[in-house]
Formats: sequence, structure tokens, C-alpha cells
Amino acid sequence: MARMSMVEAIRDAMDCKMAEDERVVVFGEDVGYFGGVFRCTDGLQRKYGKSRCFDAPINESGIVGVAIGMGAYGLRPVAEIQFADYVYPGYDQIVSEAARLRYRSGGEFFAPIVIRMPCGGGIYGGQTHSQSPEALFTHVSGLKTVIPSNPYDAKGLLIASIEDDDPVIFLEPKRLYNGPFSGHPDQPAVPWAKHPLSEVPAGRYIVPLGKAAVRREGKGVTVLCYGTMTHVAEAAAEETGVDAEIIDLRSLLPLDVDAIQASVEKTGRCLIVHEATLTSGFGAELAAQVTERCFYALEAPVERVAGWDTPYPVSEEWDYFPGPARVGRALVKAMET
Amino acid sequence: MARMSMVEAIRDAMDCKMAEDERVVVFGEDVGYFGGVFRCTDGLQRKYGKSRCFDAPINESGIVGVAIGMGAYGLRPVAEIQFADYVYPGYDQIVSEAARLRYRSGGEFFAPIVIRMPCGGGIYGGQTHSQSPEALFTHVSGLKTVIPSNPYDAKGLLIASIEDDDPVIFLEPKRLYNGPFSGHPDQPAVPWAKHPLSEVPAGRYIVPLGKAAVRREGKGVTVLCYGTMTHVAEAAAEETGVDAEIIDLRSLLPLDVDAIQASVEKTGRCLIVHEATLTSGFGAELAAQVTERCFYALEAPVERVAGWDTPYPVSEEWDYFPGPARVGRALVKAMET
Amino acid sequence: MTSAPRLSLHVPEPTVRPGGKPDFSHVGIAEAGEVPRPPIDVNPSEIRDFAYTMIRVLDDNGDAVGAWVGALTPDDLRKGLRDMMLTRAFDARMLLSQRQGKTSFYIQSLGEEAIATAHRKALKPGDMCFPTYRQQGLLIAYGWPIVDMMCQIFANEQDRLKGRQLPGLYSAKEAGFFTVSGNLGTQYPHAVGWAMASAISGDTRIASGWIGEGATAESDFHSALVFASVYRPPVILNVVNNQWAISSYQGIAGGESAKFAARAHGFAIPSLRVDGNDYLAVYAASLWAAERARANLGPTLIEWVTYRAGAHSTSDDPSKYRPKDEWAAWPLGDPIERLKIHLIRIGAWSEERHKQMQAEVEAEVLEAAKEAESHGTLHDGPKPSAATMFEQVYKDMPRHLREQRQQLGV
Amino acid sequence: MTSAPRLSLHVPEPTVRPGGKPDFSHVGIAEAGEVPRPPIDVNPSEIRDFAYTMIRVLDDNGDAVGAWVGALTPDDLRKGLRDMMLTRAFDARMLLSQRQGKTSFYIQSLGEEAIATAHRKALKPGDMCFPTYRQQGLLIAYGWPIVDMMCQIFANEQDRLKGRQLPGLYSAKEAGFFTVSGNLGTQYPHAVGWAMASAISGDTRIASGWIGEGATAESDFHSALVFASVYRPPVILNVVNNQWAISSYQGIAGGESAKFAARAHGFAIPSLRVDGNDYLAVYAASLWAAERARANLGPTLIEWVTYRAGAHSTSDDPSKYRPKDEWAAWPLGDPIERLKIHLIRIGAWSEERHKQMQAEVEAEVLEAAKEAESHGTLHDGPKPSAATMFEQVYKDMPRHLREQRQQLGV
Ligand SMILES: Cc1ncc(C[n+]2csc(CCOP(=O)(O)OP(=O)(O)O)c2C)c(N)n1
Ligand SMILES: Cc1ncc(C[n+]2csc(CCOP(=O)(O)OP(=O)(O)O)c2C)c(N)n1
Ligand SMILES: [Mg+2]
Ligand SMILES: [Mg+2]
Repeated sequence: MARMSMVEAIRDAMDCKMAEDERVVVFGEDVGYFGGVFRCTDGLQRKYGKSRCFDAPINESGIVGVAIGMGAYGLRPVAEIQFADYVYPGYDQIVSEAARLRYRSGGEFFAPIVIRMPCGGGIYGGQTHSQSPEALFTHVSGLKTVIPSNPYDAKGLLIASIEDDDPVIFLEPKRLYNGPFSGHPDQPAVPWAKHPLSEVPAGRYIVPLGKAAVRREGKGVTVLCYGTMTHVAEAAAEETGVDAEIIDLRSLLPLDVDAIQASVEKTGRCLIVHEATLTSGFGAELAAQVTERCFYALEAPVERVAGWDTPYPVSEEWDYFPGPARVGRALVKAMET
Repeated sequence: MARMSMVEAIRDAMDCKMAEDERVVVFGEDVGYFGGVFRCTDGLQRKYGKSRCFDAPINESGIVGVAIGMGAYGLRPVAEIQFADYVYPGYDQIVSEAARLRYRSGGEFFAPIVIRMPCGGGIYGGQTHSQSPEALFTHVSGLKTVIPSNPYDAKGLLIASIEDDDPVIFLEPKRLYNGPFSGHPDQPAVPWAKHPLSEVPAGRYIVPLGKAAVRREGKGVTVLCYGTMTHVAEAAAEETGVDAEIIDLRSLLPLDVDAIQASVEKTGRCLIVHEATLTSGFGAELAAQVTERCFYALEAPVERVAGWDTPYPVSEEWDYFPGPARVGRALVKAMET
Repeated sequence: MTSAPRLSLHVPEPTVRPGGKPDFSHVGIAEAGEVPRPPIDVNPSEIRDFAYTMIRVLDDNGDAVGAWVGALTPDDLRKGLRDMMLTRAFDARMLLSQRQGKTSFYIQSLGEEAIATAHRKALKPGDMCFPTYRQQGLLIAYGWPIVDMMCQIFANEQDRLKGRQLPGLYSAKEAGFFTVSGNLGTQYPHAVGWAMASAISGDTRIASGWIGEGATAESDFHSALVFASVYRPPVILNVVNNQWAISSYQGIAGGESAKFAARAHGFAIPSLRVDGNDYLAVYAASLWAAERARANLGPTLIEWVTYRAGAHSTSDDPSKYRPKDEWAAWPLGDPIERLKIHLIRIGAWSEERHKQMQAEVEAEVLEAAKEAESHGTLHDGPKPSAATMFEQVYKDMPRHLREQRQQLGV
Repeated sequence: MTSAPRLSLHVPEPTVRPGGKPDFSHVGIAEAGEVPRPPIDVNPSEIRDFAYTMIRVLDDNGDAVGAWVGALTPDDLRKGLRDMMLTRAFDARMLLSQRQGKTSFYIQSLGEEAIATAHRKALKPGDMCFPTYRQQGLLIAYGWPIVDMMCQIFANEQDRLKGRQLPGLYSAKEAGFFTVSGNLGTQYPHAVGWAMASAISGDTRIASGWIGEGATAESDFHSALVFASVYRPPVILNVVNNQWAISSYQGIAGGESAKFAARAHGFAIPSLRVDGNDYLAVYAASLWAAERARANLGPTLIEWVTYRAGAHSTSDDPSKYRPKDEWAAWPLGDPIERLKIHLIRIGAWSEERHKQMQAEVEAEVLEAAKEAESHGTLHDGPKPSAATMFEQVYKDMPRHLREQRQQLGV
């Protein structure tokens, strides 16, 4: 056990898998000698050599494309996209190739790859360093989509993803890299060390894909969220005193529908929170499924709090970000209807 | 007035706009001399010359990218992507550039472009000639997404899209190009000429973006659909005798929420049908909005019938395609709950 | 300053269109034997001019001449001839099956048979090809059962791909044949990545990537070249320049004033431009590239110059955009004819034996077709069960797919 | 056959890392005046060797020599010197503002000032540049108000981009400066498309696209070259090779054994490789390319060889991956210093006047900064209203955005 930041936990997951499995290779823009712009791969090249951890040309399509080729060969590549906002040039390789190989080859070829990328806002990064594109992956059959909210999960989910034989999109909320974030930019930054979920076991362990975690038990309203919003929702519940049950989905696909259903059937109310823009966000799928599965238990419409349907701005960041105030208002409203 | 197929109506829209507006240029793979693999641009190069209608290199990213540059210059490019399944290489240019130019330049630059592409299944095209990627566009703020279901709408919507100052994704259900399709592959093909909506006025007219059309009035259940599914839903309603109100959305973004709300409040039931894979499809957004807006009017959960969450197969096409049998069963079920 | 002229857009146009007289003067053809054969560790900068000439072995008389002649025995050559003839007969039969409605769609490789078949001969077991839809010759030259290929085309119960893929988009891992993508260009970076993996693993196997000249315009072509240039993995990057991309001639891909082989120069990747209708030249150039790769000298790009003699696919009518008789005027001829003449010239073949072989391959194809059809065709007979539709989307079927399968009732 | 060796992956590595002695022997530098100046309608195939040498005008003594000297007057040169000095002073001030928390982030162009400023001089009003984040010199040389630039950096109430963009991602249509993208490479095809539109419209205006050597690896670089090659639009394709892409040296983009200028050869696009720290050479080469474009002769690619003297951005610490003193060893020197020496040498400048100008530009920047700050800085003072967040997503605000704005209560 050690206290780790999310960056350290992510690095530790790769370190652990690189040590025990020669097939694991790690690459991406600036990840080799320098160790990544967020330092997630720091030290790995020194430890495992240049042919297992290396810098890639600035070509996200190529990064994903060669990862697929490596995966088809039999390696287990972990590719980093420097920011999730830059994954789109590689989107074709992800959708048309990584996600389809196994199916179209009748199982002969597959792409056991992990594509890691920092996502989400809160760092004044503007429209090209703040996006949350998870819904663009959950719509694509053949992909798994994972997003941790704390160091413990980050390591366990990343190890599970590397061991998984399907392509995994691994989204890392960059605002959580170095500390939990309740959504109050004016409050002093807190390090992970103060948070219980920064206790990270040494060595290999997994957090299975497809299992949600209840972050806070409650009877009033179910909050479905993931990533940074887990912490924001916790803050909003504390601040409003609403008896919210907060579910951190952790993996969006596969989705833990049992956990969702059980909670909504208990509370009769459901609020969905995500950073991504509202329309066609993953919240829409969650809302649809909750309504399909729990219709007769629902006492109020399922509500969504999400990023506005605009590009992510810079100076209006805190008007854009679905912070504890907005989430809190929605919690209160949910209890009133 | 003339009887036209959807191919002819689409061509007529471009012809009409090219004739009246010098800024309109049309290009894409095989669209010039040959007139497009589906013949939508046939004759335009002969009529308007090679610098207004021309073949493009096989590079969808480049096609969208240069269209954006042309749009920023002041032209009104209409670019064809040969199949919607091949739009992904151009996805970055669409999401990061076309959709963002106006916003990030404070209105100085914008991309008044139309990106046309045949979509949907029903032609034994397999996973690379059958996809319906609309939800990948509706999640992106700054884009408009349009999908006609008949010749009249196709021409009017395409003219409206070309005249629109925002980037428009124009999806053309290829199974409808040469005739309506009720989803019964075993029934003989019907030409458009037999369908009332093949009456297409000569010259310019528009069907405004953001206005749905009621294809069939009914009191039992609202069916929200678009493209090929409009015809499938009509067939299913006829075959089951369910008193369905069928709404052809025509434009997904902007969305005609008034029409949707009015109908669901009347019927108290809602079925959503699309060809795209279920999870995170546009149906999720519709289901979420219907629940948010009409919760207290709903007598049954909103249901979705959609493509399965698998790549689009070839030989199992008719097990995959959400045909009248599946839609019919869902209609009956909706009435029973 | 003088006032600037009004600008205008240049749109490339082929020299001839339907009704015109075929003209291939722009192709850039060299004499057989003209180009030297450099050592495999040549500095790429020393052979830049190779991109602007053409490696050819068989001359107009059918003699094999020059430094690239190589060491193929008459047996090898007869096997090569047979591979090409079997490929052509296979294509002809499948075209017929398409017209008979036994499959929905077919893509033949008429006129380009030398490239895939001779290239395969230069590879070893364990090497991996990343083909497009026009390299059926790789499988046939490997000796892969054509019945298996037909079952895929008919999407029948024996189709290992379970009716999921368009006809001709095979997958045959055992034969070093990667699952063909319907998306152009995507497999080029896979070839590079696979080769990088081989290098990372200290393996000896090499990769061979394939792309059409039209698809070199795709971004993935660039991605592949960038990564190949940087990491120097053991990969052969094949560009099949068959002059056409559906209705677009090669000028629309940038071939009007440049040679595709020269695309490699900006990456310091050595590049050859080769007569793709010359079985001996294809084999020799492929071998050179394969030896380079195996010696850890890195990638080679090869532009194979050929002509797409048939329609793009069964959905296409080329007489709409090019002269009907263009193939007859194609200066590099027919690869089967040329190898046949060479074999006769060296006394290893005869018109008689050729006819016999033609009958033989046709019979082989016919018999295979019968067997394949007995397992079903697209609209007739046994087919993969609908339940398989939900399989192999993931390694293990997730809950939502199990539910959807139940909903379908299969 | 002998048994094959085990393969291994080649991963390029810069010649030196922190602690090492700077070594630029690989750059490939020619003597000033060495390269001839061809007519603008030269056949690209005749100047292929230009990609492997370097166009330089200013020699080590500060004399302007050779065919590319051009006709800039002392006044022009003094204006050029001032543009570079103002750019550098502007950068220095904005770096300071960032450290003071007045903005979140800044990217300077230290050491590369000649490229954008001299290039702009070769363009005309109406031409359109498609810059990256390191071409602030284009705006400054154009004479765009630096107060406006600062307001964007401070995201204040006068920011025409309404606080929506990262600092330095300007948009200034009037100044021929396209909205800068945070995504690398995307604007390169825009430049080509804009130039195609100009050609389609029978206009006389030309485009100038910009990309860093690291970003040439992006697929959009290829897209742009393909379309430029096919349609020959009036565009200048600038590649700024400043040796680094954040922590990755140019070898990771393919520059280890190839020259970026040579990327154009596969497209028959003429290509120049130019000393980017030589104001006269940058102007002359830009003018040559601009004249070609205006004469409807099509695109030109130019590799500007320079060195990123500062950190990548304020988020970066280059001493982690390269020697601290690398810039001092950079063989092409400092563009400001070199032009100053030249001006002194031709008797048109003095140390005295230089100091005076330095004081002048610093005062100008300081005054502008004061004015800009009076309109607010990132965390202080007036800022764009939150309501603007919902504007200009579309031309007219659609209903769902109106509803969302209401929800926010603004
Ligand atoms: C990404 C993508 N864009 C477009 C297509 C449609 N398409 C299929 S084949 C083809 C032409 C390819 O020409 P070429 O690369 O020269 O190969 P050839 O058919 O000549 O063998 C096109 C445009 C596709 N399959 N994939
Ligand atoms: C598509 C994309 N991928 C990655 C990045 C992150 N990124 C920003 S700048 C940079 C380095 C660019 O280097 P280069 O092109 O050489 O330009 P320079 O910074 O040297 O001017 C990277 C990788 C990005 N902005 N966009
Ligand atoms: Mg071709
Ligand atoms: Mg750089």
C-alpha cells in the first residue's frame, strides 16, 4: 500500500504490467524520454528500454493504427493520445479498425489495445484541452470505455484494461491527476494523499470493467456520474444536504445496469451528471436506459446536468463547467418534483 | 412539378443552387466526370465546368478540410463523402474545425459547407457501406444534421442546407435513392414515381431545417423516426393496425421538440426507431428529451427499436435491419403496456 | 509590379475519355534490364532516380535481361504461371456467380495477377500481408484452398467470417493474410505496426502492406510512411498503381506530374518503380525488399505499375469513363501472356501445355465452386445462423448483446 | 539461405541530451549565396537538390551574397528589424504577464522571429495566412495593433474572441490571419482549400499555410500536399523546422535521415530549404513562392530551418530533455543579431540606434500592456459576459441553446 496521486497510480499500472508481461509496450507523443506531458510514463523508458516505451510522431491516426498492427501481432500496446481533444484524427482507426477486427475476421485477429487519454476540463484549457468525448466511443460496438475517478480505481482499471482482449478507451480526467476536485476552483487544491482512495496496493490487482461503485449511499435520489463529476456530485450532496446516492460508473461500456437499476428502484429519482456537452452525451443513453428499466419506479423525470452545447470556452470556464452549484440545484429540484 | 427519384431530387437541388449562385461548388470522390457512384452529381460537371464540379482525391479528411477553406474564403462547397462509413477520416476536420470556426473566431470565419453522404443499410453493403453515424454528429455543437426520407424533402432540405451559414451534415438513406422501402426485401422494388412525395417543384424551394413532418396521424403511440425508418414505421403501423402517429424528424439538430412534445402529450406513448446501433444512438437523446419534457404524460416507458450493437453484417442483413416485423412488435407492445 | 493575372483551378483530366484513342505515353516506361540492382544496404539517397524509371526483366521478345533476372527455375516459373492462371479463372468464375445471384458483389484482379502471386513467392511462412480487396493472388499463390475463399464469397455456413464481410474481404491468418478492410488505406499503418512489433519482439518475420494508387491519397498512407521512416521496421510498402480508382484516373491521386514511388523520398525510404506485369521483375523486386527487411535494414516502398483491366467491381461500368479498348493498348501487356511467352522462349513451355493448364485450372475452379455451393450461397441453402451476429463483437459477449440476441429470439 | 538475424526496433534519439555538448553537425547547412535562384516557372524536377541544401543570403560577416539577395531597401530592412524586435519584446512581456497570473498560458516565438515577419512582407493585402500558434510575427509585421492581441491573451472585455480561445490563438481576418487552431495541422488543408477557392473564383489572392516540423507527421499535412499537387492552387506551404516538438526532436517526425523539404518531391511540388534565421533569405524565398502562386504556377513548399530558442510554452521546461545552452550553439544564430550586423555593415544602422529601437519597442509594448490590462486580465477586471458563451455556436442561436442560456440565468 502506498499513497499515490492518479498520475502515479496510472504509471504504476503500466510499470506493473510492463514488468510482468513483455508484450506490453507504451508509446505516444512525448511519452518516451520525457515521460509524457502529464508525467504518466515518467521513468518507463529508462526502466524498460526504448523499444518498450518510446516517443511517437505527432499523428494520432498513426499511433492508433500501429497500435492495432502491434496488437494483431500479439503485443499489448498502451498508446497515449496527448489530449482526448486530439483523438479525432485517430477516430477512423478506432471505429473502423480496432473495434471491428475481431468481428470481421471471425476472431482470427483482434486488437488488445488500450488508448489512454486525458479528458475533461477545469484547467483553463479551452476547446482543445477540455473535451469529454466518451459518447463518441460508447456508440461504437466493439469498444469498451472506461473512466476512473481516483487513484485506486485508475490503477485497477488500467491493469484490467491492459489485460482485456478488446480495445479499451481509457479516459483520464486530467483535473484529477494531482488531486480530487470538488468543482470549486476558488478552494485551495487538495492533494490525493488526503483522500482514502489514494491508498493503492503494490503490484497487480484489478478493478473489473463493468462494475460501478457506490460513492455515497442515499435514499433520496440516484446520481449517475463518472470521473471528475463524482467528486462534484459528492460536494453538491454535502452542500445541499440532499440524501443522494452517488454511483461512480467507472466503466461506461460495459455498463453496470444492475447497480443503476437497484439504486433507482430504491430512490425513485435519478440525476445524471457529466462534463460532456448535453445533446447526445452519454447521459442520454443513461436516461433512456433508466426510463426503459425503471419506468414504474420513477417518481420524477430523469434529469441531466451536463456541459452546455457549446465548444468549451476558456475564460467562461466556470460558467461552463457543471459545478456543485448547478448539480446542487438539480438535486434540490429532483427532490421537489 | 415533376416526378423525381431521390437521386434526381438531390441532383436537382445542387443544379438549382449552382445555377443561381456562383459560389456553390460540388466535389468528392468520383463526382466529377462520372457523376458519383450513386449518380447524384451526374451532368453537373458538363453543365458548370470542371472548376465547379470535380473529382477529389480519396482523402475524406482533405475533402472536408479544403471545403472548410473554401467556405472560409466565401464559397459554398457541397462535398460528397462516398459512403457515410468513410466519413471518419474526416471526422476531426468536421468536429475540430468546421463546427468550431465561427465560435473560436468570434464570428470572423465560418464554414457554410454541406457534407453529403449516403447512409444506412439494406443493400448488402456490410459494415463499410451501411452505417448510420448521425449520433456522432448530433453530439457535436456547431453542426446541423439533416436526413430526408423522400424526394420532396431531399431537394428542399438540401437547398436549405446549402443556403445555411452553418456546416450541415446531410445524410442520404441510400436504400431510398431509387424508391421508397418499407423494409420488406422480398417485396418487389417500387419506384418513387408511385409515391406522392416524389412530386418535386421545379426551381428553388426550401424545407426549413428544424421542422418535423407528421407522416401519419394517430392517437395510440408516437413513433419518432427519420430516413428509411419512416417508411418502415408506416408499413409496421399498417400491418399491425396500431393507431400510430409517425413523425419524420427530417432534421435531428435543430430538433423540432414542439412537434415531438405535442404528439407524445397526445398519445402518451413513444417509440423511437433508427437504423444506427442502439447504445448512444440518437434515439437515446430522443428518449431522454421525451422523458424530460413529457414525463407526466407518459403512460408507458419510451422504447427504442434500433440496429443491434454489432457491426453491420452482410448475410444476416435482414436479421439486423430493424424491419417492419420488429417495429410492429414494438408498436403492439407499446399499446399493451 | 504588374497587375496579377486572374487565377484558375487546375483539374487533372486523363489523356482520353470514352471514344478517344488510348494513349499511355505519360506512363514512363524504361527498357527491360536498364536499371541496376543495388546492394540491399544501399543508401536510399543513391537510388532516388529509381522512382522515375522502371525495373523490368522481361523484354519485348520475352527474354529475361539485366541485373534483376534472379534465380527462378522453370519449375518456379511454371508454378507462377499457374498461380496467375488460377487466379484469373477464379475471378472469372466468381464474376459469373455474382451474375447468377450467388453473391452480391465481386472484385476481380484481371491484368494485375503477377503482382500478388510473384510477391507472395518472395515471402516466407510467418510473414504477414495486409492486403486490399484486389490481392486474392496472395492467397492463391500461398496455396490457400479456393473452396474456403468461395465459401466466404457465398457467405455460406462454411464461411469462417460468418457472413459478416463483403465478398472477397477474406481473413486467413495462417496464410499470412490479414483481414481485409472495406476502408481504404487503414491497413497500411497496421502493416507498419505489425512490423514494429516483430522488431520489438526480436522476431525474424516481416510485414507487407498493400494500397492502391488512388488510396495513397488517404491520410493513412502518410501515417504509415512516417512511422516506417522513424522506426525502420521490416515492412514492404506496396503501391499498386493500376491507373484507375473507380472512375478517377491516377492524376486525381497526384500522379499527373509525380510518380508514386517518389512519395518515399521525403522519408528517406528506398523506393522502386517496377513493371507490375512482369512476373520476374515483381519477384526480384519483392525479394530485394524482403531481404532488406529481414536484414533489419527497414522499409522499402515499391510502386507496381499495372493496369486495372476489368471494371472496378461488379457495381461499376468503366466504359462510362474510359475507352473500352484501353487495356489492349496498355504498353506493359498481359502478365500471363508475357510469362507464357518467356517460358516458351526458354523452352520450358508450349501452347499445348498452356491450353492444358488452362483447362486444368478451370476444372479446379469449377469443382471448388460446386463444393462451395453445396454449403450454400448468399440467398440459397445453409447460411451462418443469425445468432453468430452477436458473437465476436467482443471476446466475451457482454450482457447488452446477450439481451439483444434474446430479443431477436435466436 | 542463411538464418535471419533477430530484428530490432530503431528509435531515433537526438545527438545530445541534458548535460551533453550541443551538436548540430547533422543539420545540413550550405554556404550563403551557394544556391542559384531559378525562374519561377522552373520545372520542380530541376530543383530537387534544393531540398538537400539551404538558401542563405547573409554570410558569416553579415554580407548579403548570391542570387537570392533581392531588393530590400535599408528602410525595408530597418522595418524588418523593428518587426522582429517588437515581436520579441511582445513575447517577453506576455511571458511576464503569464508569470504574473494575468493569463493562463503563453507561447513565444523566440529565435524564429525572422520567418513570420519577413514572410508577411512578401505577401499582399488580401492574401490569407493559416498560421499556427507561433506566428505572432505575421500580425506584428502586418501592423496589427498589439493591444488587440493582448486583449485576446488576457481574455478581457475587449477580446474579440470573447475569452473563448487559448491565449495566442488569434483571429484577424482583416490582417489576413486565419483563426488559429489548437489542433495541429488542421489548418494546412484549409490554406489549400482557400487557395483553391481563390482560383475557382478567378481572384488574384493567395494563401499561406503554416505547420511545425513535428506536425508534418499529422495526416492533414499529407491531405494538403495531395490536394495542392492535384489542383495546383496558389498556396505557400511553410514548414517551420525549429528542431523540436515539445520534448520530441525532429527525428521523431521523420527528420533523422530525410529533409522535410523533400516531402514535396513525391507530389512534384517545388520545394526550398531556407535559412529561417536570415531575414533576407526568408523574404526572398517567400517572394519567389508568392510570385509563383500569383502567376498561377501553383504551390511551393518551404522548409524554414530554425531553432526553438525558448520553451515549447509556459507549461514546459526544456532543460528536462535538451541541453540548456543548445541555442547558443545553434549554427544559424539569432535572426535579430544577424540583421542588425548586416545593417551596420552596409552603413544603415549602429549599436546606438539599435539600443534606442530596443527601448522604443519595449516602451511600445509596455504602454500597450497597460492599455490592454485596463480592459481586464484573466482573473481581474472586466471580462466577456457569460451570455456570449452561447453565441456564435451557430449563426442564429437555436432553441436548445437559448434554453440552456436561460438555465444558466444569463
Ligand atoms: C475510406 C474510403 N473511402 C472511399 C472508399 C470507396 N472506394 C472503394 S474502392 C475505391 C477506389 C480505390 O482505388 P485504388 O486505391 O486505386 O485501388 P484499386 O481499386 O484500383 O485497386 C474507392 C474510392 C473506401 N472504400 N474507403
Ligand atoms: C492534433 C494534435 N495533437 C497533439 C497536440 C499537442 N501538441 C501541441 S504543440 C505540439 C508540438 C508541435 O511541434 P511542432 O509542430 O514542431 O511546432 P512547434 O511547437 O515546434 O512550433 C504538440 C504535440 C495538438 N495540439 N494537436
Ligand atoms: Mg487503382
Ligand atoms: Mg517544431
